[in-house]
Amino acid sequence: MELLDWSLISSTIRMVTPILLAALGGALCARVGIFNVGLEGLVLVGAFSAIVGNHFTGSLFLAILFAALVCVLFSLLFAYMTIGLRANEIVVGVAINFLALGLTTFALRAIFGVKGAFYDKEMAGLPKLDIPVIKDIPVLGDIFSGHSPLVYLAFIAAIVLYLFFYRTVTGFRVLAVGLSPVAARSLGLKVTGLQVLAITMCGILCGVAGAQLSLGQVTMFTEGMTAGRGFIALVAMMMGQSHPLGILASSFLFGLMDALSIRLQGLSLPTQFTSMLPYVLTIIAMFFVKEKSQAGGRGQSSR
Amino acid sequence: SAGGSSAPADKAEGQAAGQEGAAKKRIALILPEKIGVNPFFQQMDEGAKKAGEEFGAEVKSIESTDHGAIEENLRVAVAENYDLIITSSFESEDALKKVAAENPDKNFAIIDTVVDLPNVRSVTFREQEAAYLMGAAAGLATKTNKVGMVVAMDIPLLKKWTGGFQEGMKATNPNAEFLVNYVGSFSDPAKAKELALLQASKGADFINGAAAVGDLGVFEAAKEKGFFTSGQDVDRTTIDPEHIVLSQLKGTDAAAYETVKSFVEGSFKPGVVTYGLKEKGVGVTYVTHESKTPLNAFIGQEVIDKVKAINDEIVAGTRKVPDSFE
Amino acid sequence: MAAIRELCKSLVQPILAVMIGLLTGAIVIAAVGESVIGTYQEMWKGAFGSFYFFTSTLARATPIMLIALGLALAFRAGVFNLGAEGQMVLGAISATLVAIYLPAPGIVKMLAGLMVGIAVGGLWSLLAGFMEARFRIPLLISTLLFNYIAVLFASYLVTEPFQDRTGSAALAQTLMLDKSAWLPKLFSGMSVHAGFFFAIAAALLLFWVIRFTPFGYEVKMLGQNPLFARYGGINQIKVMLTGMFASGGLAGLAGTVEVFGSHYRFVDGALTVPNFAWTGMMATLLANSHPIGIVFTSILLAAFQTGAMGVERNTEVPLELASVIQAVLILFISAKFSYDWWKKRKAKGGESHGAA
Amino acid sequence: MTHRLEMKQMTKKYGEFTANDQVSLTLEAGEVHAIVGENGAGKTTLMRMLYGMEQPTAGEILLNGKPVSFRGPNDAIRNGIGMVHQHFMLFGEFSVAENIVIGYEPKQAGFFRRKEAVEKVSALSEQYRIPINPQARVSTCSVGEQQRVEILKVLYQGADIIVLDEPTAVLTPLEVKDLLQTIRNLAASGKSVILITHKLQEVMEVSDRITVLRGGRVTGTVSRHETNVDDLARLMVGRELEELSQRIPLEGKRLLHVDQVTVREKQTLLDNVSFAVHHGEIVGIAGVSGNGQSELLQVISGLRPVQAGKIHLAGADVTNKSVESIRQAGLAHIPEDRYMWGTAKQESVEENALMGYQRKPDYYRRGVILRDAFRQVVRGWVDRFAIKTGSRQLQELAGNLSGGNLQKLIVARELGQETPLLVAAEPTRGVDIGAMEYIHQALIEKRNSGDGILLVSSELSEILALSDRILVMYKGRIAGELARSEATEEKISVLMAGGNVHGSDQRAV
Ligand SMILES: Nc1ncnc2c1ncn2[C@@H]1O[C@H](COP(=O)(O)OP(=O)(O)OP(=O)(O)O)[C@@H](O)[C@H]1O
Ligand SMILES: Nc1ncnc2c1ncn2[C@@H]1O[C@H](COP(=O)(O)OP(=O)(O)OP(=O)(O)O)[C@@H](O)[C@H]1O
Ligand SMILES: [Mg+2]
Ligand SMILES: [Mg+2]
Repeated sequence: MELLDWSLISSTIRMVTPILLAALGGALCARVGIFNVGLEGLVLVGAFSAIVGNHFTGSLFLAILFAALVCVLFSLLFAYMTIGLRANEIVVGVAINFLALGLTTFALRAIFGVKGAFYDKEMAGLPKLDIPVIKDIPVLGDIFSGHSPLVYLAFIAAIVLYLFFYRTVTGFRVLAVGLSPVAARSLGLKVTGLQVLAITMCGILCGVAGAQLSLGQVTMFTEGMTAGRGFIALVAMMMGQSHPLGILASSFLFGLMDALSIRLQGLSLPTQFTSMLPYVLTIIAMFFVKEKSQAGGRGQSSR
Repeated sequence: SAGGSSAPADKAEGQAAGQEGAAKKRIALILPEKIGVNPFFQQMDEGAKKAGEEFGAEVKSIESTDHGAIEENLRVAVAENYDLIITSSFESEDALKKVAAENPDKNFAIIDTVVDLPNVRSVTFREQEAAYLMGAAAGLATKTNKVGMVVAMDIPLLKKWTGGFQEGMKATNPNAEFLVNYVGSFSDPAKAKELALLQASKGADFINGAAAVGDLGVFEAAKEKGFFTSGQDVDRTTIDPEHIVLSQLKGTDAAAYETVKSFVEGSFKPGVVTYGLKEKGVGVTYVTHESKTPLNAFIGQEVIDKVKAINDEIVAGTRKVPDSFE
Repeated sequence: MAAIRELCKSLVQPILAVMIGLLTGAIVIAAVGESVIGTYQEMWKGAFGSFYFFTSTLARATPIMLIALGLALAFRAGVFNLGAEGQMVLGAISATLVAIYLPAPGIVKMLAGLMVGIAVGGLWSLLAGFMEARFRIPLLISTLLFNYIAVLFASYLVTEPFQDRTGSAALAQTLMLDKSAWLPKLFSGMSVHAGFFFAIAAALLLFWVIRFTPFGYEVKMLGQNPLFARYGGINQIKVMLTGMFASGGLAGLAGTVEVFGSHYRFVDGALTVPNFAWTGMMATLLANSHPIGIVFTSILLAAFQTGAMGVERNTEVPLELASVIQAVLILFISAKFSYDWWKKRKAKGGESHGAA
Repeated sequence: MTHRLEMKQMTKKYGEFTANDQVSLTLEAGEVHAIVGENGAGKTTLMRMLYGMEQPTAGEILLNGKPVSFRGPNDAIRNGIGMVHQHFMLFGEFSVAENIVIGYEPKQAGFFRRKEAVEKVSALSEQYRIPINPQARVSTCSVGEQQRVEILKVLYQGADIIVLDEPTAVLTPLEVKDLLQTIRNLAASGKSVILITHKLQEVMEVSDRITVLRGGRVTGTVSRHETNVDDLARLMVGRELEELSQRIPLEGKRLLHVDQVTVREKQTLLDNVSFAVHHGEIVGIAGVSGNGQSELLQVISGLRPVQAGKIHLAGADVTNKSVESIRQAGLAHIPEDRYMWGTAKQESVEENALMGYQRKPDYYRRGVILRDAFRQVVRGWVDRFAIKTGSRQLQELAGNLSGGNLQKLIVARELGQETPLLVAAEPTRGVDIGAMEYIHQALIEKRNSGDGILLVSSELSEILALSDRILVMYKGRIAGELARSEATEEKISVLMAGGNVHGSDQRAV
């Protein structure tokens, strides 16, 4: 039927990548006890720096690196304000969102001399990777092959983050810090250092998320092009209970709903209602994931 | 330089001295939003500035951060004694109605909508006419009988575009299927691109972009998948002539330019001015306006000729394009 | 004597923060080659430069303050309500529709509108609270998601069934309210309207509730240790739901007074674009959820906005830079520079703070 | 001669308040050194300085003769000092082994070798004869097990000096016995132990030397052989202890009636429990922790729903009623975990005291809490129970009170409710012997005035001293009941372990 063609899934995979990456970043922060509402801003900064990097170096690799670097700087600002100066993390997050929007717009003008959007038809976007064997398998090939490398990287990142949390020593300590900063401190763990580490990693992930947005999905930068993805990432993070694989599932769920809502636009429903669909369905989905959240034990708000 | 605020006093004195011609006219252009990604406002800004330079007026454009700021900016502009205050769009209607009525001696202009007051000049566009031509061209050119349109948001304002386009398409090709999708944002090229890809996968071979900056995403999709597309406001075909084959034009710059010009030259009159196909205030490349790029074969001269004929009918008034759509 | 020292100490923090913020802003302004003093002058003038500007700052502070006060109660109860935006929008649209279509004299329309605005905002918020209490769906998520739903729903109402079709019909907006139902302006020709009084009254009321009443005590204890509260016989669900209702209701009131006192009709996007909700949340957090503090932080944050408008009008500093300066100021004000911080800084000679 | 540890003239001031005043102390290898003193005497504070958690205002710490200064627990750990905190510093989500090795994990290329951790922990547990299941999740462990985890952690970190701050307060008698044995083993293997406790028998059992603190100063250091419990008590409290009041024989009506109550949550926590408390009666509940006592109290006080059965209080059916209505029906409650249930640490003493009074007619008029009137009352409690609140008095944060003083505040608050029924869980946990005596006295007085008390305590001596009747819980049931006259420690212990005792007719109701 019309609603469920395979391109739906392929498109979902692409659309979901920045959200997934940012949500993983958010999870890192959440795991050390910091609620990062600045994801939206960080991704925007990443998207912009990726374009700048690409423009000046001509190398996609350096562009991504540059995006990650700039986002790390922003993250360090976030870390310094919240941990060093004990500012409220939500205030800082919101301020960072404002800052990112203002700075990218301003820099767009200062660096490229344009307003609104920077688009250069000469600029190469991220290549589409064809995965050797898979690409020839009929349906699977359409779905899984032919995405930008960052798409694959995002999925790998989820798994790597999973391994990081549950297999490495540093990840173990990061979890400990989030579970009980007091106990961690009394053990002599470097709580601040671990927090900064997590926030830095969040910066890298957000930088990559931005690069996927501005170099992977399209090849351009426009003001405010994150269009709320950072907040969706926040929802995905919370729904996935800051567990990398949970986030993988929840971002995907959301992406699928979103793609579905697009396909419903043609039907005689008002657009506002189709646009509502992903949010409504996410809430409905919450009725089912709650069981796990109780076992998860991190329900600070739900007691 | 931060001399802005001390200026009004001097200027006011200058005027009081009564040298009409010698004192530079001061004109404020109050935009209802941030210029941001909106080419409509960008053009207006440029048009007004250009006229200011050419005719020796001081033009200051002021962006409003949000709805609530419009009225305040208008009031401050009155207080700072600008000679002419131009604003724009439906969003400013309420505010201008109030401020203009309270200041009957001031001159105001509003672009893109009508405020019926004795001291206001209104300039409006009949975009639906251009959209109609665009739709007509699309209906004629499509080979798959599927035509797409990616629209920024499902809001009444944009019905002029979707409605006009659809009417035009139906007029030339009643069998064509019209696919429309909404991005839900004026600044989301990534999603716009996905929507275009979706429409292409459903078989659309021509997809009209009306998603503000999202159009760039549509263009990219066209390049990737090889369908044809069109842009808005200015001649976009230059970006990628192979795939961007038409552009729907709107002379906001001209409107601003003319307003400033007439004011400086003393021919400024309150009342309503509308720009449609007839006045060449709106149009479509190749049909009503020249383009720097050669015509793409997908459209072809034959189609253009037919659309030109439609244009002539509209101009002559024999073919009617409705004002509003449901 | 000791009290004065304490006071000085507590003042060091905000003063230092504003100074550092202004300094950073100055660097940005200087970097683009504009006059630092001039820009700040315009900023000041835009916010407080004349009675007119002062009142428009107060007008802008009004919805921020109301939202912030609502959130303060929720935050104190340990309930994190991220849904002020949706609550505000839904409250405002309902209030507007009631005031337009209720066949009654103006004053009745207005009062009914205000009540409905509070009730609908409150109920929408309560729904999220109920879902948390009954189904354990975390508020943090549901309130965030509810924003999208509310905003889209309001948008639908003004694009389809209740759109104003009398004029050009090009905007998604309702009809205009009867003049008789408008909230009076406090001074003619100035922007500040009676909604500001509501906000101040709400602040005082909230201060009284928090400071003196058992309910205020219970809210505080619930926020500090929910188990202790439960043990002590505080009905945490009742308090949580009351907190949610109050915060949603005040957000609804914020949207309503903004419509009834400034816009006079509900315009799609007019309440969301200015970011009242997030600004309100910042005002609360900066004031540490203290009602009287909120009055000041709201005015401060509003002043940043009106100040930025002044900068936009009167200097060549681009608008986006004004917003950068605004963000920088907020960043630093949120920081807890303490007297100790200053001493430590000096002692350590700026040794870096906790880098990895 | 150098000591393993020497603390010299340690002083710690919190603002105007001096918590430690020139305290000096030495510790030798293989020694068990007990520190005793009243609540708020400064024991914990002294240890926190040793462990690097607080910076001394003045004084010097010498390790093996060399001066050291610790900027954080990290430094202390590295220098072989380990501390077992009273409220454990454990991660409930993690396994026992993970909790022990954290900070010093066995690893390879950055990867955490959990298997090796388990092996190491097993080896360690054998070496010191501290049994533990390394793979169990800590949140599922009993308090005693958690404490062993803490001790093993300290040993794993290579501590030579082990500080135990009131380790026995939360343990059952059996667990206490094990712990004391462990302490002796540790000392025998050359470790030095500092033991803080209020239980003087324990002190006499394991320690070599004893230092007594009072009001932040050392009042004396004695060798165990030169002293006895009474002398120590006198040194601590500065006066003789008194006998408990006589109990008046009373035949009261039934006040609390628990009837066939069952609680299930994955497994059955309470199984058909029935008993009653009458006016003028103290009913003691004994049992190894984890056998349903906590759940029983929570059920009675409305913090947990029952799946079957009925509870009546003062004639009213309070089954599954809200805490508020149960309290109104006549219940006050001293919670077993004072930090989790009993306080808001970040709030002042006054705010903590106010809980439950905020809507009482005496302190609430025309919508407003009558703060002044209430403050008078709290001052009364502070005086009566000798609660040391520090320099800011009623405005001191509850979290800054010493453990015992906080406990006294809670006891005062709940006694002050003057309800017919008092549910008292571990009412003297962590309080010094002087205060314990006072609290016991207050409980008896309450009983004599005709009120009923349900007492849960892991301290058998406390149960025996106070109860008119004793119920023993085992696996969620009432395993037996003993009258005051027939109860002995032995009989109770047998019942607690699931055995049978003759002479206990099942007249629970
Ligand atoms: N952070 C703090 N701020 C202010 N006063 C404090 C702080 N910590 C402890 N105190 C005070 O220092 C005194 C000594 O406290 P400490 O915890 O050392 O007593 P303690 O001997 O361990 O008592 P307990 O037997 O009750 O545990 C107490 O009166 C306490 O109120
Ligand atoms: N969770 C708890 N429930 C009941 N009593 C507790 C709990 N935690 C600690 N205590 C009691 O508190 C007293 C000690 O409290 P205190 O605040 O002095 O902590 P501490 O063991 O000294 O730890 P720290 O050194 O971290 O303060 C002990 O007598 C102990 O019985
Ligand atoms: Mg202690
Ligand atoms: Mg203590």
